[in-house]
Amino acid sequence: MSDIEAAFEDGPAFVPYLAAGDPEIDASQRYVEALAAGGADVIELGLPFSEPIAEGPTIQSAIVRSLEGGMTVDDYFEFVDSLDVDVPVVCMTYYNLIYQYEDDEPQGGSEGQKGPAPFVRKAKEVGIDGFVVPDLPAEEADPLRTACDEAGLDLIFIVAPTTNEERLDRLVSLSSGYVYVQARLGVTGAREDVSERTTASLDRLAGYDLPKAVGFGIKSGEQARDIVAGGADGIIVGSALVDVVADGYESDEPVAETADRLEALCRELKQGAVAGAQDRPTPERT
Amino acid sequence: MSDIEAAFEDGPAFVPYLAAGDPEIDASQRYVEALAAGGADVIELGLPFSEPIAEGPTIQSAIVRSLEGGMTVDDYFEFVDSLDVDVPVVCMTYYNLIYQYEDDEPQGGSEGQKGPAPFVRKAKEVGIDGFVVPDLPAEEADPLRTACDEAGLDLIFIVAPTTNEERLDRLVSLSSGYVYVQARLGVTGAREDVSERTTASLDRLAGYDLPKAVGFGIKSGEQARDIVAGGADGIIVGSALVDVVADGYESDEPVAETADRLEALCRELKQGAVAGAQDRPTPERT
Amino acid sequence: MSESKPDPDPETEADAKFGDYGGQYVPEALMPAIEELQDAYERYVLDNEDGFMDEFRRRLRDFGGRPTPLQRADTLSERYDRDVYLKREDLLHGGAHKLNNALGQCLLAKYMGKERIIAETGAGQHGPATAMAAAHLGMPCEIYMGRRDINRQRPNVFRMRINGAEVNPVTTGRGTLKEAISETMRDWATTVENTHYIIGSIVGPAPFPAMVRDFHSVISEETRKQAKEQYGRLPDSVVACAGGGSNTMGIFADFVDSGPQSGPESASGGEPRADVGLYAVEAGGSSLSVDEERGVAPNSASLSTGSEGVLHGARTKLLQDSDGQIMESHSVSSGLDYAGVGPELAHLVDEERVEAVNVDDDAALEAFHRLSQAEGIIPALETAHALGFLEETDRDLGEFVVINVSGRGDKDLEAALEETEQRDIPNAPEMEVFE
Amino acid sequence: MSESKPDPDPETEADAKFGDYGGQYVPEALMPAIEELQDAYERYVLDNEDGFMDEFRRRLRDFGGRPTPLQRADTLSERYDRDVYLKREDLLHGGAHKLNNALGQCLLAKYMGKERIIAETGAGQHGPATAMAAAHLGMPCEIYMGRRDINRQRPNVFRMRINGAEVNPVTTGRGTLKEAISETMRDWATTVENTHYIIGSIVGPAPFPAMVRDFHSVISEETRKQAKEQYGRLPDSVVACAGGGSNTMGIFADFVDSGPQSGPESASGGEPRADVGLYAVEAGGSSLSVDEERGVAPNSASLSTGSEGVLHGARTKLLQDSDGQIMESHSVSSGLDYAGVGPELAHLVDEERVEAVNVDDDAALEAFHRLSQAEGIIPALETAHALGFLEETDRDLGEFVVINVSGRGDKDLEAALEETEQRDIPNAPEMEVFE
Ligand SMILES: Cc1ncc(COP(=O)(O)O)c(C=O)c1O
Ligand SMILES: Cc1ncc(COP(=O)(O)O)c(C=O)c1O
Repeated sequence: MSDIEAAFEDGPAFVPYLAAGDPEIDASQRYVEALAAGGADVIELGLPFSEPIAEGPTIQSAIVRSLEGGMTVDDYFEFVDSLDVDVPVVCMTYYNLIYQYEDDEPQGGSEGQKGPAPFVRKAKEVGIDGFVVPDLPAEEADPLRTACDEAGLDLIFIVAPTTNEERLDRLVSLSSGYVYVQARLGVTGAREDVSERTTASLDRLAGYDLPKAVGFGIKSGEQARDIVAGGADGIIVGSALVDVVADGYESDEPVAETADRLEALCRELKQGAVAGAQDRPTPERT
Repeated sequence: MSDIEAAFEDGPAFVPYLAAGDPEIDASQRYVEALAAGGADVIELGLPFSEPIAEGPTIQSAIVRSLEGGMTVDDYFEFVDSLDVDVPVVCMTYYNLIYQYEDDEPQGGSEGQKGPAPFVRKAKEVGIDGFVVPDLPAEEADPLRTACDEAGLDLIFIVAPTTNEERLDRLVSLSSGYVYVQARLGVTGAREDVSERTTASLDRLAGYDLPKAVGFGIKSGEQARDIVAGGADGIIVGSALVDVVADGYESDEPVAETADRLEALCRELKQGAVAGAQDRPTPERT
Repeated sequence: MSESKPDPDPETEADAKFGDYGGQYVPEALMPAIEELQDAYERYVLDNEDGFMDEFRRRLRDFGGRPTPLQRADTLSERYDRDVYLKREDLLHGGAHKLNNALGQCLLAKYMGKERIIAETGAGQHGPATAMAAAHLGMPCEIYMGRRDINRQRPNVFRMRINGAEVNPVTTGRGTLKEAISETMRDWATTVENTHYIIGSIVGPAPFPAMVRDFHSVISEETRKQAKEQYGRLPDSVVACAGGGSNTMGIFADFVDSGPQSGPESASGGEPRADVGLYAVEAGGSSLSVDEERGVAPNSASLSTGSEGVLHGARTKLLQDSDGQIMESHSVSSGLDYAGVGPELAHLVDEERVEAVNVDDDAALEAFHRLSQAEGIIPALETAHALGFLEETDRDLGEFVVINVSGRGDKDLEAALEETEQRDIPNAPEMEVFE
Repeated sequence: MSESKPDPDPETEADAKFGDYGGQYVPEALMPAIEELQDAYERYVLDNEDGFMDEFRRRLRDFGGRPTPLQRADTLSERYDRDVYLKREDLLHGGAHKLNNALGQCLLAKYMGKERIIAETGAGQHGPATAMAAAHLGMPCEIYMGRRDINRQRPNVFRMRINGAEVNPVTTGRGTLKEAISETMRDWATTVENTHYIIGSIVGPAPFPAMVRDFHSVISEETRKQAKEQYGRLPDSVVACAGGGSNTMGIFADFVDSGPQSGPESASGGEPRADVGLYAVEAGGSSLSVDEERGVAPNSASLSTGSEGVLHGARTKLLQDSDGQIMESHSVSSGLDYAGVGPELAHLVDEERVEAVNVDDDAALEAFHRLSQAEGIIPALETAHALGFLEETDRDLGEFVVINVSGRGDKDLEAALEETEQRDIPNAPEMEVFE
């Protein structure tokens, strides 16, 4: 069992997301550490890509801030390397950055100088545990899956409300660490309501062993509670947290205060998740 | 022999043109009388039409001034009626005004209520002696020619440099009073030079009996002299005189002064014509 | 009035007059050129000398994009509960039927050995079409355009200049079409020996009206053939807007003598009319009444409200005051904004072979938006009048109606939206998208 | 790198990959829609189920105005001392080849039971073409367009709104095409169940590149036929501009496998090439070099200067920095201003079946004016690149060259003149006519 999967063992996992380098490296490091302090069980850390087609406006803006601050792939790896957190880190990015990656110091044979293999090796080196790549469907995932297997890292796939049974089977079997259950159609972004489709998706996934983390649109402890009560093994929260960073940035709030607010929101979300687990009619894992 | 043709009997005729009502009725009357005082043998008096396709910018502007002053066809007839000049008056206008004319007081049978016949009758009544209608070629002239014949008035046709022998024959035979020899291609307007085509046209017309008056572009006594020396029986001057009116109008010159300048220019032109007749190698008429 | 002359010899003077209309009211200086043109028209156009018409037709096809489709308009057909077909002249190169004539005359000028082309343009499409045709045939070209129109119609001026034509601003008078025509005539009067003046509609002295009609009659030739192929018979009604009337006579030409229909019945089973109904839709402007005092007609409906007179070289129906002074016309569509109309149309209306109808500014704008939304075709504002007639009329147009889509509306976008904004056009889109 | 997979089953996955290019790099939420589209593409487009292709071709003819002419350009032919022919896609309804695809996809969406159309547009012609096609077929339509492009491209926005489409301003980023694509993908990710996203070029995830090519391949089908009819054989070279590459593959499609020419020799007696030469002309912009620091490429020459990567759903050639971040591209022609290119073109260039060349901003502007003046056709600035290649190249293009005139320049007048003014374009007309 990987460290990521293990993070789901002791009760529902809280999986927060931030874009690395938003709004700049130092503050961002402080914010990521606040996630851990706030109770994160796994951290999804965005490696910014210039065309984030699966993101809503909130995360897109975070990515723009980070890129405008000068974030590069090398910076990202350095950033992760220097993080002081002891929960597993998942790198969330788009495929082209993985595909283009070239190792400065080639290792081993002539293969693997460019693309998924050196990217995964480098990621492992700096302490990354797994990957979510929203524009990489099962159909195109073989090279990255292979590289992850070789390095012993997880590759997490997203299951959408539109995913049919056949694809679902394939996706879950390709996934390791957890399955990312997309709560609703659309892109990332905080919303008020919990979609019925979340429950439907969780039901469809009930027969599979891998932990199911639900994301897309969660912003409050109450939502977290409902979703976990509905059967999720974890919740993924991105835009609601990025909103806190954006707020702080726009109002020139001291970094420490923004970090405090982030930590507080994390606590609320985590508590919601924990409460949700207690609400469950028949808890299937504890 | 009509009064118009007779005006060419005693040496070269000077035929000035002004647009009636330019810039308004009273001044215009004064100006027309100045033409007579300056030595006009025949006066061409424009009845303004809204689409003067054969006029250059100078005369077009005169027409616009007159029309904007409110000139109507009835006003024109009144204007001519009240003129105090004792030379023949030629009405220069476009065919639509003739074609549309309706007599207020129908005379005679059911025909002739509208169009050339009543127009010519009315013109005769107010003392007009003939017509020049630049947009009425020989092909379309039958009705007006007939009406003129009935009323005993002249209809003057224009011979252009492009007119071929066959047309020339026909035009001269349809003309009465004089033949209007267009000195050059183009539209009315004062110019510096005398076209070679003037001489060519006069040569072509040498065999015909009717007086030949040359117009289009004459502005100075010297030009007048050259043209008459070249064989013309008269000169027609429009734009150069209209320029004087326009000048006076634009500089707010007192009407009397403008009239004086007009009269002076007329004298110069007339003298030029007379001098030209003396220069002739073999005068054919005296 | 009894001016009628015996009909001219049809062998030598093809269509110089249409009943009492038409003729040649131009300065003598131009008459030789007109005679020369008449001769060239007869030889090249009527008799296809030197294969002129073959070359013309080939260029219309390869350069112009002919034939244009005859398209069933599904949504309009449903709306009006009849089969409405659109003759797509908007797809011709340049975006309007105007090229048929511009190309024809430009080629004729070349056959005649002329070295230079001139033309007038208002706000409409004739200038750009002439500039294109002249560039295509390598002829130097100058276009007269009123100063005011130049400033209002930047894209059309751009197009002409980009095609290499000179654009001569006309500063006299109000600086619009009327003044531009006069100025072009002046140029022609000066340069007639080496220059051909391409008149933009079926107006002007003979042989222009007949010749321009003949260049445009390819529209009706195609429509006739397409109607038979696609519908099994001739249309019951043909509808076209009429400014000067070139697109109008272009699509009417081969239907004027249609006679009782024979041949197989239509696929859809409708009873064909005895005779193809021909509707010329004029611009009703804001009102059909006139302001005699100011010399202004707030419409361009010379067939419906005008009277006989002589303008720009021909006897025809005009908007004029009781003296015979030409009125200022008006229409939301600049291409219809003309105080006269082609003499042949005037004659056919008198003969009751063509019915003159009109559609006002508002109804035209509504029709502009209707076709755009219902069929995905943005029509010229001129064309919108023909389309408005379909909506407004209580005439029975029969089962099978053809509308001549004389041009596309790209040239009219700004004007249409501006005019739309000033009125209450129920189907107009909101334009709040701009900041 | 060893990512090659066995070729997908050609029966079920038509052209999902082109060599290593192509594929389907999209969020899982869209994959079912893409599978559904793949299925519809195979059934309706490839197998003509329910007569889909017949209806498509009929509508292209009646509504679109196909076939478009293949016209000999006399003046250019003389200039380049070879027979230069123009494939006149500028005459298609809307003024560019774009309608072929917009109409095809819109009709396909209708056959698939979709209720709503969305599309992105830059400054180019895809938005208006989609709005037209959607209005024609009665489908509600929303177009995403960057705020900056909206303010720069008023006429195109007018056209879309007048055709009844919603125009959704995209305010993120620089407010241009890139952001509009992302925003349209977001809409689609939310509404995928009832909505079809009409991609505007041969880019995006499979089956888009193959499907868009198939809708445009009518261009090359006609060209092939017309070349044989008019010239007696296939062309020696075919030249097209390439942004995404839809007009490019549209005219290349049926020539890719042309093989050695058979059949009678040409009328003009030229020796035909063994194989039809295919030239994809990219926008060279102001320079082929890139500014890695600022992430800006002052060109759009992804085939000539880009490298392999993944963008907007497909693996293809891109303008990217060494990390893989997409560069800002540039071209005087907005329709070529894109950092990627169709995967099939990338493959054909690697295979050396297509030659990738480029023409810079200045040469394109010069070519824009040249065609306008020499032939009376104002080309789109995109097309001007293809024409500029004729002037610039020292390749031997052979006796018989076809240029794809992908669109007309009416949309580009203001831009072309503005850009012309800022440079030293020797053949540009003076614009002193305005006051
Ligand atoms: C598209 C279009 N239709 C119609 C007209 C009116 O001209 P005509 O009545 O000669 O067809 C014009 C004139 O510019 C035009 O551009
Ligand atoms: C006229 C024209 N040509 C070419 C293009 C480039 O697109 P593609 O490369 O897909 O043909 C465009 C895009 O807007 C266009 O409008």
